Amino acid sequence: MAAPAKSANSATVNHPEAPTVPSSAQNLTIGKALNLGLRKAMEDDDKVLILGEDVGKLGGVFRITDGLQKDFGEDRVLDTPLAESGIVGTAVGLAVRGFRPVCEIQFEGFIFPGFDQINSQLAKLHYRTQGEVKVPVVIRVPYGGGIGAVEHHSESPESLFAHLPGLKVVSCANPVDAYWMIQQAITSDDPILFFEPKRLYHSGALKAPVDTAATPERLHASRVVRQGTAATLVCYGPTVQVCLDAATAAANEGMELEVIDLRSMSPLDLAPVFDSVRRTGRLIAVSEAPSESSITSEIVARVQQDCFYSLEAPVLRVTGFDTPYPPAKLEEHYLPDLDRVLHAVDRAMDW
Amino acid sequence: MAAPAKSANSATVNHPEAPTVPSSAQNLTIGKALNLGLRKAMEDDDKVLILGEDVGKLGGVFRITDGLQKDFGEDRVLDTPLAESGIVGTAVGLAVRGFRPVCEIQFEGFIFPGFDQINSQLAKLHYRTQGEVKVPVVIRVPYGGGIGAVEHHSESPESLFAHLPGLKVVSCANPVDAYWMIQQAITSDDPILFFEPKRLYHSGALKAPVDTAATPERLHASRVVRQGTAATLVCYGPTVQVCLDAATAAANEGMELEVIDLRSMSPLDLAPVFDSVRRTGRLIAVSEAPSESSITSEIVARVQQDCFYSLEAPVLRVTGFDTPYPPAKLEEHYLPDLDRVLHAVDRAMDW
Amino acid sequence: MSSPEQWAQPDQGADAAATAGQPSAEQVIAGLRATTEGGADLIQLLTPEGERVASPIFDPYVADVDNESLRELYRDLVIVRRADREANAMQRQGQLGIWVPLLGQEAAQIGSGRALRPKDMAFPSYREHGVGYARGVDFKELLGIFRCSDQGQWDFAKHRFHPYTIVIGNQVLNACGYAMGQKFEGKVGNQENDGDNEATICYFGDGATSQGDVHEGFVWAAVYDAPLVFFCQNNQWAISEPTERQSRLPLYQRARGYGFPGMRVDGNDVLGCLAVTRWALDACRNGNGPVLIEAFTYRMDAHTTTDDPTRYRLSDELEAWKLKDPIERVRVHLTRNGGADADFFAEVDKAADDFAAELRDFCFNMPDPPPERIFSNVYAEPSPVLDAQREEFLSYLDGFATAGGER
Amino acid sequence: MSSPEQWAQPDQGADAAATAGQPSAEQVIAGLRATTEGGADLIQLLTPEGERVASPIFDPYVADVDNESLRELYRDLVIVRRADREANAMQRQGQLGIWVPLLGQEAAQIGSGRALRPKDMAFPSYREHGVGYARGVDFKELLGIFRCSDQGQWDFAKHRFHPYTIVIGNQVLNACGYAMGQKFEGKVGNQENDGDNEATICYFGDGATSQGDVHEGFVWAAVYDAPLVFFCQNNQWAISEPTERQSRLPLYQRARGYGFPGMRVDGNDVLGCLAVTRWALDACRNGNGPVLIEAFTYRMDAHTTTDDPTRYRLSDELEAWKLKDPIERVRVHLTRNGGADADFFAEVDKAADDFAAELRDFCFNMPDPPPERIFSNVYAEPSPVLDAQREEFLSYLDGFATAGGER
Ligand SMILES: Cc1ncc(C[n+]2csc(CCOP(=O)(O)OP(=O)(O)O)c2C)c(N)n1
Ligand SMILES: Cc1ncc(C[n+]2csc(CCOP(=O)(O)OP(=O)(O)O)c2C)c(N)n1
Ligand SMILES: [Mg+2]
Ligand SMILES: [Mg+2]
Repeated sequence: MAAPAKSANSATVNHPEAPTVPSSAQNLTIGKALNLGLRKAMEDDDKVLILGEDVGKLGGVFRITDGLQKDFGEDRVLDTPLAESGIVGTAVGLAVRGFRPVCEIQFEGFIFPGFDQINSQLAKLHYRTQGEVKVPVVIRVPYGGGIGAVEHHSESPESLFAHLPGLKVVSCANPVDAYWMIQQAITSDDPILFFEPKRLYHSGALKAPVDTAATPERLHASRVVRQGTAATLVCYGPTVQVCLDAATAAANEGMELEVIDLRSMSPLDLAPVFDSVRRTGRLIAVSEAPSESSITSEIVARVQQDCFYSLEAPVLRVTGFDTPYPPAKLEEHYLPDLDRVLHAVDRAMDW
Repeated sequence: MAAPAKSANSATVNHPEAPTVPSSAQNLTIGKALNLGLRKAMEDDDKVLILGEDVGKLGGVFRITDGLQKDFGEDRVLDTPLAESGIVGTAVGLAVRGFRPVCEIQFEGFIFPGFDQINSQLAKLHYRTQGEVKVPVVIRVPYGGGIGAVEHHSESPESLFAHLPGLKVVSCANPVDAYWMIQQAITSDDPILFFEPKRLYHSGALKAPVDTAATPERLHASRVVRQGTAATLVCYGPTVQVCLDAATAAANEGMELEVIDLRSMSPLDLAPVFDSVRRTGRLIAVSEAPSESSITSEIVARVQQDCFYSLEAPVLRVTGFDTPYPPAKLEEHYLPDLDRVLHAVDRAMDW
Repeated sequence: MSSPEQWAQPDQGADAAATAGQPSAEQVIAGLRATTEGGADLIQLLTPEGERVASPIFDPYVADVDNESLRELYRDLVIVRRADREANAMQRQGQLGIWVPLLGQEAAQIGSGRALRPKDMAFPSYREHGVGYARGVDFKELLGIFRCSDQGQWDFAKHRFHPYTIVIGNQVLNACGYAMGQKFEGKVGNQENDGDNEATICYFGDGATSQGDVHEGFVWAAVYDAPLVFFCQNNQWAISEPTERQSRLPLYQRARGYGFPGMRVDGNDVLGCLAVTRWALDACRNGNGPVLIEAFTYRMDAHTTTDDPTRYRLSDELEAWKLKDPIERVRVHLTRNGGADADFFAEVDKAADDFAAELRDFCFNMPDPPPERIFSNVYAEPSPVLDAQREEFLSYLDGFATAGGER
Repeated sequence: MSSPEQWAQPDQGADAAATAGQPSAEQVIAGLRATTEGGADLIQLLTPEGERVASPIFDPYVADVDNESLRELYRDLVIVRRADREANAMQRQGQLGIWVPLLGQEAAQIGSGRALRPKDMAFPSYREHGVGYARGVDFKELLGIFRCSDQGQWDFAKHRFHPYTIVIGNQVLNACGYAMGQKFEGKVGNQENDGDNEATICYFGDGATSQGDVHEGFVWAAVYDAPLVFFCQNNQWAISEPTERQSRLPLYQRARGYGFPGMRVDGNDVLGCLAVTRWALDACRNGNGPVLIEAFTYRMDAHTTTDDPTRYRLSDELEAWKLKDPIERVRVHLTRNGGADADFFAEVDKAADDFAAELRDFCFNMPDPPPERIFSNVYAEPSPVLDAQREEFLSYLDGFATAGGER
């Protein structure tokens, strides 16, 4: 099933059956769903604060916090000094005081000045104090590539945080999850790194009805987003759509791929993946991040152990290369796409 | 072969046959070998500088730089302000100017304020400039536990750096490697994170003759440190000794374990591991670091792919738990020891 | 004598370079690096000889300190020192993994700690055992950290005394966030009801001033008018590095560049520290924060029990500072003014001995934590992955027990 | 008028709070937050109206600037602006992924850039196209970054112009290390041979002053007497945030706390920027570094081409700043003094148009980098793991080619 010619593009988006839309549902992009989710969280609990660079009048460079400062005031939506350690470090202190700070990091490449506070305080304070001190801080991080940007604006550093005990790491891949997961992250008493697939923020193709009266999925649960039998694709954030596209293409050639959206990268909810692999015997893990010592490595390590006798081929990975993110003119090569995913499926099938 | 009672201790150190010691050889601890290696590097190239907290008169809190400021002066051994971003950031600038800075981070837990400079400049400047700018910086990091210390003094964060493209990551586990690897790291044109197993610094049991006239092993090569047939243990830094001890204990019960010291954690030199696994069919990866999204995950991911048909059991891991490093009174449980390694071997044998 | 007004137009650290358009390299080095002399700006209410110095500005802040209060301060100082020495000794005896002595810094810690009201919050570094004591934390509760059996176990909310922070500078931003929270909650600047006002104090060392986090704390606190007192104990050394490795100027002058008050107080003068800290906390509670206080003091012992100061400093220096001992001057003052007699001093010594004995007894009997503690409270909400790890490890351990192994 | 001497005893940003022991909250806010007015301390040699103001201190530093030199500075300003506008337009036309305009900051960049000697080193942020031009970098070489086809491709060592740095503040520490290196190599303070001396200049914005790295750069440079000029272009905005989100005080006063000179110059005055930067570089080469210069200027365009300033600032502000345009005042001055005639101005405009046309032509024909470039120069020495990845990917790509796919 090797695709000798690259597919023209990813327009063949696979949408799950549109549910009957109840009156409480709105048709939203991921960006707008996040905005509404944040608004809802702020309405529900006046201890919820937003901190970040340009989150006020500007509404953030991606407009995810649009209108919030206007409605909730400057004491709840803070345009902070330009210092990420300051953003995380003061958020920790605010949390100790009883607030629920939601930090925005402008682009994932700028989270690193805050890494020390994340590692040394945010992740460990609860453990250090044996649960006496809670730090319910959410750090929102727009991440991933494909937006034609300059350096530091397209990376996928989530694996670093998955390696740090004490943190939880999640990512949403559609508007419904965006709306609910951000609220669940805010109400969670754990510090959560919330990775947002930035190139999908304003994707009209992904617009979906969000039923604000529905009961959401658990935050740290993975989900089968397409059922299949031949092989399993596991992915999260921006690569979910890539995998769904690949599955559609494969289906056109008569091969049904199962696609699992991890949603939570730490802790991993791999039970559905194990189930799936026991049926399909083949797994491909797909992520934009470099593969070395990463979340995809971890998935492989756990699947080969739990599904040792089920695997008919080694678990393969389709990821960003182990290089810095290249100049964006080259990102189409760097980023996993439908063709590379299908190529890996072929390799797994032929093993 | 399950060990029902915990072995008394690790005193049964397995030493490779002592070679005939040439006249240029001195019997050294790891700490002293590093000190001599640094001295040699500074003598060989007057562009080599040492930067760090307390590295001057005090000789570093572990005395690894003992005597160097006295002999090379304050312009070559710098007691810096207390700021790790400053240490790494100025080292990058010094390297641009043509120096070869060797930074000392006092304890691995304090590398995080320097994480941004490591990620954003140190790791990427060479790539960014397509090789025009070289940044031959070495960052020495005492790491690992078992020294009965307070928080932030016993961690193993090396996986974070293995995940960052552009950096190389190595660790020495004996005096001979200590002496040579530090010099090789300094002469390398790449930025290198040099992890030093701090609890072994002054271990008399590990003292070994260092032949300063010998030809050293390549820096980024792993090495079989004990041959065996039943299963393979792969390890680095402080766990090498643990694995050698385990192999000795197993040998006493008639089971020969192969032990491979990775030496380089990025890039990984897995060819000897693949070879070994093809013979033994079983692999245990041992590290003090938490397992999630780590170097051991990566080892598993690559071995299960390259040795898919050779593995008779899944690759297992014996690592620190996915928790923050606990209070040191509990570290004997947290750290991989001989018993946990042998337990994993048993599981692999029984799979 | 300095005054709070001065922060607005502070003097130069040294006059040498002050008028030089282009100071020579020697001038720069000699003139600007007056980091280690107390200097003319040092605020002092009680001299090393035990003389009370009048201060129109700060006297009102210690007007309530009569002989009885002074005796209590003296008692605090002695007990804290005694406890510190006992802990140091217990480390030598293998009962503690490490100890971080406060010897010499008692006045800075008791003076500032006693300036706090119950509602105020304190963020320590790792050496503030005296502040913890002043906050009502049982000294015993501090030992677990150094015995490596826990990482701080007092009731943080009740005592308003945050966990110790070991990574240099981190706590400054955490404290700043907390203080911002006090302000957001309207606990600042209530003119009618001062009892409703709150402030935060944050402790750090001279070495810490170089860290980016401390700077960011200064920036944030200034921008948000946070009710935060930055309390820098300049004990002259960051392990083996003297203050001139961190700064050209006296550290209290750092505040100049941010636009808030910076003051240097004799850190060995408990009365001065009390007064200046009260002044600063008041400013914060009134909405005029932040304030930087540099308490000029000296680390009379090693950095920690694993440190060897003979490698980097001469014993002369210590001898000179012994003459400025923070306890001796209070004793002399009390004696000279008839504020206390020999019985009192004997009683305090006895109380300190009892305190130490109790500490010792406690320490020798501290239990080790159970293995499952490794897995506790990593998260506030469950992580099935970690739960599985715990179960697996505990049943592995059980294997030894069942098999009658040595555990 | 300010003078270099003043750094030693700088004025307060505002007098309101200067004498208040306990300023009220209003005073704090109103009085200390004079961050956005040029103020009395602004150094200016050429007014917005084109008047030359005498300065006993700085005049000697521009004594060589006759009408001819002034015409060259004018030419630089016009060409750089024209190139900036052209690049901005090309972004709109899809030729560049993004553009970071320097509009309004030409004088700060040309004035400081032309103050450098060939041996001096410059560390830019990401907006210093004018400085790059002054360092002899071909403007075309800057485009690849914004076209996203490379990450900076000029000859860094030859031009002594470091790669752009996007992570705010990082370059300040890198520059500091470089300057320390100059000092360690003996390139500072050579009294007999000034030609052997070197200095480094580092550019950053008003927003950057909040970052820990910038503080650490200040600390290190002060402690090591590094020959480093910190050149802060205060263009009033960090994207949507005004300077008062970063500081209570004017930014040049930050230097006070570290013990080195801080000066505010009119960043729209090319002569002032030239003079002050020369003064500062001289101080550094003589061994009296570091120095902080705040160039008070204005970002006349959006932060980048993806920004929408109408969301956060009023057009009035821009109109007011247009009256202080950095180019217009030079034109008026030259005209009024007979330093240039209409032909000259026409010729410069023509040259600028040609420059822009050439740029345009170049940009439209820039090739895309080849896929293997992804894997190039990750390391200086080989990584077999990465080599294998490259081989695998390239043969995968070859598969498409062989199969006659669309690539
Ligand atoms: C970020 C960081 N770097 C290094 C250390 C190691 N360290 C512990 S204490 C210390 C010196 C601190 O000096 P200072 O701030 O003056 O405080 P003091 O110990 O004198 O009270 C150092 C370097 C650390 N704890 N954190
Ligand atoms: C560490 C970091 N955080 C955030 C950003 C995103 N960002 C890019 S420019 C900018 C504002 C910079 O303002 P300023 O320092 O005043 O420089 P200017 O752009 O005005 O020249 C921000 C927040 C970044 N590049 N780096
Ligand atoms: Mg100190
Ligand atoms: Mg700006």
